[in-house]
Amino acid sequence: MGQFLEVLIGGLMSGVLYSLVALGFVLIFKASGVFNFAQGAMVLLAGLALVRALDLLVANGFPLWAAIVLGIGFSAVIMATTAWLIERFVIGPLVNQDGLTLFMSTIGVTFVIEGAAEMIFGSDVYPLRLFPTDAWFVLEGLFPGGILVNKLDVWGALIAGILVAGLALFFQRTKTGRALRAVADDHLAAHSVGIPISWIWFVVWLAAGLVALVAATVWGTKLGVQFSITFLALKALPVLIIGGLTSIPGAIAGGLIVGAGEKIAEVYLGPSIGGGIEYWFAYVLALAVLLVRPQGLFGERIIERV
Amino acid sequence: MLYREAGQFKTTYAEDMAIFPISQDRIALAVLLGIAFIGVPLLATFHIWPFGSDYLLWAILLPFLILALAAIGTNILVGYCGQISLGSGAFMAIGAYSAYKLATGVHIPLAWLGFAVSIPPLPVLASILLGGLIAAGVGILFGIPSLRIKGLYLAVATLAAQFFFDWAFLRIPWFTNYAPSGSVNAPALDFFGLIVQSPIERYLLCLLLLTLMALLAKNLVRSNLGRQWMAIRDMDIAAELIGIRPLYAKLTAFAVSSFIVGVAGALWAFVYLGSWEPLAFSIDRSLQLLFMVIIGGLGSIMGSFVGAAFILIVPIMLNLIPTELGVPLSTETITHFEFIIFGSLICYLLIKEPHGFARLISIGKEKLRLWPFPY
Amino acid sequence: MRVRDTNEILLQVEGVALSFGGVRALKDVSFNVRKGEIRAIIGPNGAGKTSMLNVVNGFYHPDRGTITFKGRTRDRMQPFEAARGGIARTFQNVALFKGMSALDNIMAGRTLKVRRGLLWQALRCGPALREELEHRHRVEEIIDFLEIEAIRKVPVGRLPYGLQKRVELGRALAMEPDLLLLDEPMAGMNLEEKEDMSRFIVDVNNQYGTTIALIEHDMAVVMDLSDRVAVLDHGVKIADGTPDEVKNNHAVIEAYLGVAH
Amino acid sequence: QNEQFIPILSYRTGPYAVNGAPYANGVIDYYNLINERDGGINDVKILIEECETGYATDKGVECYERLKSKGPTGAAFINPLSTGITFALTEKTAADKIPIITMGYGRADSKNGAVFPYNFPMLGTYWSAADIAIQHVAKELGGFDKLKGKKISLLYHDSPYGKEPIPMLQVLAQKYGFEFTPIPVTHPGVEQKSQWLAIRQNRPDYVLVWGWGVMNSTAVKEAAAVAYPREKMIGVWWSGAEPDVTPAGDQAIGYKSLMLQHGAGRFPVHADIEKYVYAKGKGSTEPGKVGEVLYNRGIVNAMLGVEGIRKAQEKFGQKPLTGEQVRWGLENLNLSEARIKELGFEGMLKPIRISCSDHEGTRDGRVQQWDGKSWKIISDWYTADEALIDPLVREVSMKYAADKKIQPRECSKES
Amino acid sequence: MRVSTPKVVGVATEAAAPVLSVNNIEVVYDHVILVLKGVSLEVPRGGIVALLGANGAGKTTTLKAISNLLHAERGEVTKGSILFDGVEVQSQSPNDLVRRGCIQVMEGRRAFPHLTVEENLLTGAFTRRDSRSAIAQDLERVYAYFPRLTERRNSTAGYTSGGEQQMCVIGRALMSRPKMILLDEPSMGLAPQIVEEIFEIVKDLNAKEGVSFLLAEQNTNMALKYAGHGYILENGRVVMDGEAHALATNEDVKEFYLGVAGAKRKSYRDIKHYKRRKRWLA
Ligand SMILES: Nc1ncnc2c1ncn2[C@@H]1O[C@H](COP(=O)(O)OP(=O)(O)OP(=O)(O)O)[C@@H](O)[C@H]1O
Ligand SMILES: Nc1ncnc2c1ncn2[C@@H]1O[C@H](COP(=O)(O)OP(=O)(O)OP(=O)(O)O)[C@@H](O)[C@H]1O
Ligand SMILES: [Mg+2]
Ligand SMILES: [Mg+2]
Repeated sequence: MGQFLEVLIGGLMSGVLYSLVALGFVLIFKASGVFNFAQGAMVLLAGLALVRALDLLVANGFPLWAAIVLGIGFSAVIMATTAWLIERFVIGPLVNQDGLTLFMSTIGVTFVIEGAAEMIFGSDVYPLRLFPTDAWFVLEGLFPGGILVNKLDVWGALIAGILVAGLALFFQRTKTGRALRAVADDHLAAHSVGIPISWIWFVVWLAAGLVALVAATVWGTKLGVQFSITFLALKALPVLIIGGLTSIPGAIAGGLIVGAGEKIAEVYLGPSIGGGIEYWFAYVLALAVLLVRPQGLFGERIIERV
Repeated sequence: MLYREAGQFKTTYAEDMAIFPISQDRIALAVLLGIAFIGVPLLATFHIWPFGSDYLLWAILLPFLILALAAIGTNILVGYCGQISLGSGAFMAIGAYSAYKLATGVHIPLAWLGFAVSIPPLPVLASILLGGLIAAGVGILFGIPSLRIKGLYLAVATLAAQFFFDWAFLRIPWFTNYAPSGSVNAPALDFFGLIVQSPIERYLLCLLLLTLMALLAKNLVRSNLGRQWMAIRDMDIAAELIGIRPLYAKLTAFAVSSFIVGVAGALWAFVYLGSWEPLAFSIDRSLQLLFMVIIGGLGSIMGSFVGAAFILIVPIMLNLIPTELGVPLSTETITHFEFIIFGSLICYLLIKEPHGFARLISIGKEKLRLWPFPY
Repeated sequence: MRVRDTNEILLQVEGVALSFGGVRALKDVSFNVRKGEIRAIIGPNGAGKTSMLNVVNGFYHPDRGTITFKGRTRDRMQPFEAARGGIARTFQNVALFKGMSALDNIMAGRTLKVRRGLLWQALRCGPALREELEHRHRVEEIIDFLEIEAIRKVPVGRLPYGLQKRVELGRALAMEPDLLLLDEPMAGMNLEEKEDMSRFIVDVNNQYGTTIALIEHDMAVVMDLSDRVAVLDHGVKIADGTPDEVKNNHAVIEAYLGVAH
Repeated sequence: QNEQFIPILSYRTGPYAVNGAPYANGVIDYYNLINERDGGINDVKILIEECETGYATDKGVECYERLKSKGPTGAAFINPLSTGITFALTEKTAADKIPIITMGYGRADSKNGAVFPYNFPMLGTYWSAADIAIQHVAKELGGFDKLKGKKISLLYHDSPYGKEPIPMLQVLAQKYGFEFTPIPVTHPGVEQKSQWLAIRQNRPDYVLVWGWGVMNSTAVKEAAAVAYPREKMIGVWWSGAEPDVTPAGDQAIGYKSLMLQHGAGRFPVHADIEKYVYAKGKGSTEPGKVGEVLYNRGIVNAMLGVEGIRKAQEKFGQKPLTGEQVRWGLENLNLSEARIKELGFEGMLKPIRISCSDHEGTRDGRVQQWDGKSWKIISDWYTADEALIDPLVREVSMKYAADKKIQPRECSKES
Repeated sequence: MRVSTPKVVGVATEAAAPVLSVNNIEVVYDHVILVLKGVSLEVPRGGIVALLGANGAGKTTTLKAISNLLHAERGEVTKGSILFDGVEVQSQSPNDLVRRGCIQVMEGRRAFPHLTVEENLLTGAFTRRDSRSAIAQDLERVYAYFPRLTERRNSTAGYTSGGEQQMCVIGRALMSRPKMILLDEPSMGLAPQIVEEIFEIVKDLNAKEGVSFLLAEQNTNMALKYAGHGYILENGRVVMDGEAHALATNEDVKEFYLGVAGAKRKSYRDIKHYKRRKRWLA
């Protein structure tokens, strides 16, 4: 029982950490219909920019808090520049193309970001420590050894929760949110009613970039900032489609389901069939969910009419 | 002037329906085939430039042929039938491992039934083709969700196949004949007593299979089944309302595609790598194939070739050029540049022509026709 | 020649109701189509005309009611089963296969008539080739009939709207249907093209004896072409009869026509 | 030209760059040292070219094809630093007659030179590593008999690399009666939470770590998070370098790993490298990183290759040699204590003697421990148990020979 | 027959500069397909101009060129210029144009399928900076024009009927309070009553608020009834233009576009097979 709870809680929490990455995907998809494969690379870029700036500032005698503020500012500027470049040179010219082409172009962008980020900021492992990484052992009275809860996971979950609430409000309640959804539906028609697509896309990519920055602070603390962070994109995908590509709360729900599901599967099912099953388990889970609801749990209905 | 159809009248529908109705195209193809089947082996045998070493054959042409085959398979599914798949790598793996099992003998101990299924080792060619068939079977299985799941959702769902088979071939020792490391070795390439060994022989083997399969694929996409696939791709509801059964159309696309991809996988393992592990068919391979298909042109067999060439060769060129020119850059920087340039190039191409090289070529042809007038 | 006056009923729709969530698109609609006639369905926007066609060819499944086609009653039919039974249709929003040429689009319409399987098609020789040529012949006849020879190799995405509608009609004809459902075939056409289209519809009806059900908002066309007209409003059939009867029906004038035409 | 060409397959980008780069730096610096200090190997200059593989097998094969016939005599030998590429190249190198040196990695069965004439898994295979690790565990527990009933888990990178030790550990588990659990971690290894939760429940007495790249530091961090004592973790020699522990900060204190004979630190050869290479501005990394674990492994690896060529020159003459000739040199390599001292590697290595039937050369190792700032050697030399390993090597390699229809050489008849 | 030089348009309003003038534009799709071969036209301030022509004549293309939407469809204006309200359209982004008061109703019922009908209408007001209440007021006005939309205001637009979608996109354009509306086939798929309603709206807005219209329309009858001026496009060229009632009484136009050759309208059932396409170009 104790172990089950522990695995469950650990799974839920780490699932939410994936939601942080998935959120960036959702933002961009919701606003432009672009399935942004580069989100993982953007987390890497944001993380590298942040950690390198921090190192430099601390080495130059800035107090830690000032370094953090400046570092985050610097990395936000980098993400803004990236957003602008992407809109200007890649996604902008591809307006009104079909989803697959746009998807492929973001893989192109992934290459560019990976190459550029490592070239500019280096390809080592850079430790980042913004959040505590040790653990609490709760309910020790009830279970022998208590139940382990990682502080970092709790932080991550908190941040993800706040982000989701904010973004969901933004999308549902504001005029810009409505315009974003219109753009995702039909680029050309959005043009024709006067929605400034370039500006909107810049804003969304920037938002996705900032979400990537937030994800980078958490994941950077967890793994150290390094190339492997880009693999998070692949872990975030099942989270994303379980929740539904267009749903911000769905990203969290998907994270919870994937996290809990795969951890429980790995711990209880894994040993009997060889272990290491969590990678595909998340995807099979996603497949199963899609078979029941082809648009994910919270996604917009796929419109089929003649 | 050079590219005119004027004067080439077609008097029967059969003529009109030939693969290359225009004679200039036919000549170009004949020249190409001549070079591929006769020119290259000749040059390579006598080590004439650019075949001074095996490099061109081994490291460029061989993988190009095999990946072009895989790209054709992928194109059938993605380009013709519109079912985006990120699992092509897995189907290559299925082809490779099935062929491996068949070529080394299959033994399935059904202990609880009290007997075992045993198949003696099959000849290599039979193993490769049967490997393709098994891939086709699995393809059908994984195609079933496509009846409900569409578009990018399907793309992500196909990753389930990718990761599942990555895992299965790594973790289930039966597939690797209990090799301790999980890495397996291809059997000797024995074709009816002829042992294919040298790069030239390997090249010819792949070329032959590729030409054959490309022809069959081209025939399929030109006939009714191909039209069914394209109809499903362009508008599945309307397709259904004119009598196309989505079940049949989609599953045949999955089957044919997986078959070709599976054969390509078996060739990749047997002929190119010789010894491999599941990582050779990872998600990167799937993405690479998808790239080839999209850059080459969705729904174009010829585009698959061009796409394969582009995706395979450009990174190598980008990597080679600085060293050849003697630019004093560290390999690290070169690789980063390679990434940046390759990524930019992909974006640039997609912007220039979202429908890939195939469309560029057809626009080029149209321009040639109108030449010297711009439109 | 036309077999218009037989009283044989080809399609019988009986008490069909259809709703989507709160929206009741069809409420207990019954009507029939006689063999060989041109049957028009008219009504204001959102009356449920398209939904009616969708029910007939199995794209929507009615909540209640039955559909009897050629004497067989079905309640849950898949669209391709309808197609196999001999129902073809065109769409309100052109639903062509955008990436394919006009010729391929029409050839696709012959899917149900293709006999040779995958392997033969891959080899494309002997009987498979012969069969393909045969279909090509039939399709060329249709192309000829619709006067679209010049555009057969053009990808349909590039065609202007009116020609797309014509190709769509060609695709439906290629199925050699018994019942042809046309959803606003003349929307977005100018007079000349409407005349062409009318001629095709009348000719199909005359030459092949194809039964036609037609939705159209141009009253002149409807009144001239159809044998009988059914009028829907808010999912209810409010009138049914010959063009003249309908034209003078008060409910119809009220709901749809406005001033009498 | 009087030049001997040596290709370098490296990875300085991608998920494993952190570990690939220092290694390649060591290799390059040592070749430069030979050129700068000695003017080459007996005046035959070393010509190198680097090719980036990104740890990907197909890129590795492409690199190999590109470089194998460069230089006046083609590649002297190849060293891919990737088990996957090693597997893919094994057959090709044998056909091309180019030795493949896989120092401390690669396929364990290739130790048998009779079947694998061109493979040289020098200094230690994973089977040796597994045995040494268990020996150390036994020593900490106070004797082999104490192993009985203990629980030992293997946390491994789910790839041929990580799976290599499993058969050996199974043999050992049977022999000593401990309970052995393999726990796979999927590439690249950033997600290990469930594995560590399982470990927390199961409480194994020791956890062996067979990781690479980010997997190592993640393992250490997760261990800290579930409060598993780092002292009870023993990494293989690829899980015991600086990048594996520094990201974990203080959480890594106490973590142990095997050493491929050498560890971190500076030895006489480093002084030469500083003097002849770095002083001239030709160094390939920051001087501060000279002497790190993987850097040192790079120079050891380069040294073995160079000595192999030197040995071959004794027989074939002081000129550029072909891969086949170098193979002979490698197979007859015999580095005595004195020679090692002469080369400036005293204290890093034990004597090495390669032969036709034993391409491994030695099977010695030590254990080191991270104290938060540097690696400290905490054990004596262990030698892996040949009696245990050799039957397994023979069995597996003979199966390979049968599969590939290879006629094993008769080692007794080799000169 | 061919009226080639587009003189100053003869509408009796002030001689002020036209709100829109298109000068000899040429449009190429996909780098090779030449669609417009020199089209010139003018819309006077506060005028209603009809653009007539067969399928594929290039009406839609002309309108898209004006609102600068061609780019996204891989088309470009290779020659000529377009001036809206004194500014060169080519240098403006589509949303700038909307902000300046020129909005297009695209053909093909391009409503945003996942948004509700009401949300669709509200996106039309995106460029507006005035108060919420003004927007709400306009919303009510649109609902008053199209009562059918009121019933369906909370339905997902993708699931509404063809005609409802058409009303939705027209209403959406009205929401931006434009100076000029480019209407592409507004009457397509609408019931006769609604068609009349649309043209009444056009007249109303034109008279009361001085909105200018450029109408690409197949319903020639209606279009010429409400327009002040008309252009006839064939095969990418303007083949005829003139005042609406002059066009309506022209014998050729009467026969080919209005179907009233001679005295009586011919029944659609009795059409015989004859060809007469491209008669002005022969
Ligand atoms: N799949 C669906 N989901 C929800 N509502 C639907 C769906 N299909 C149709 N409706 C609704 O049913 C009603 C009837 O629609 P239908 O398309 O049949 O109208 P119609 O008579 O064809 O109108 P039009 O002349 O405008 O095309 C409409 O109000 C429409 O919004
Ligand atoms: N995206 C495109 N690519 C290629 N050709 C195109 C494209 N769009 C339109 N065309 C071609 O341009 C010509 C003019 O088309 P346009 O849509 O402007 O005609 P239209 O007058 O609006 O016709 P309709 O009354 O059918 O709407 C047509 O011949 C069409 O084939
Ligand atoms: Mg309708
Ligand atoms: Mg138009």
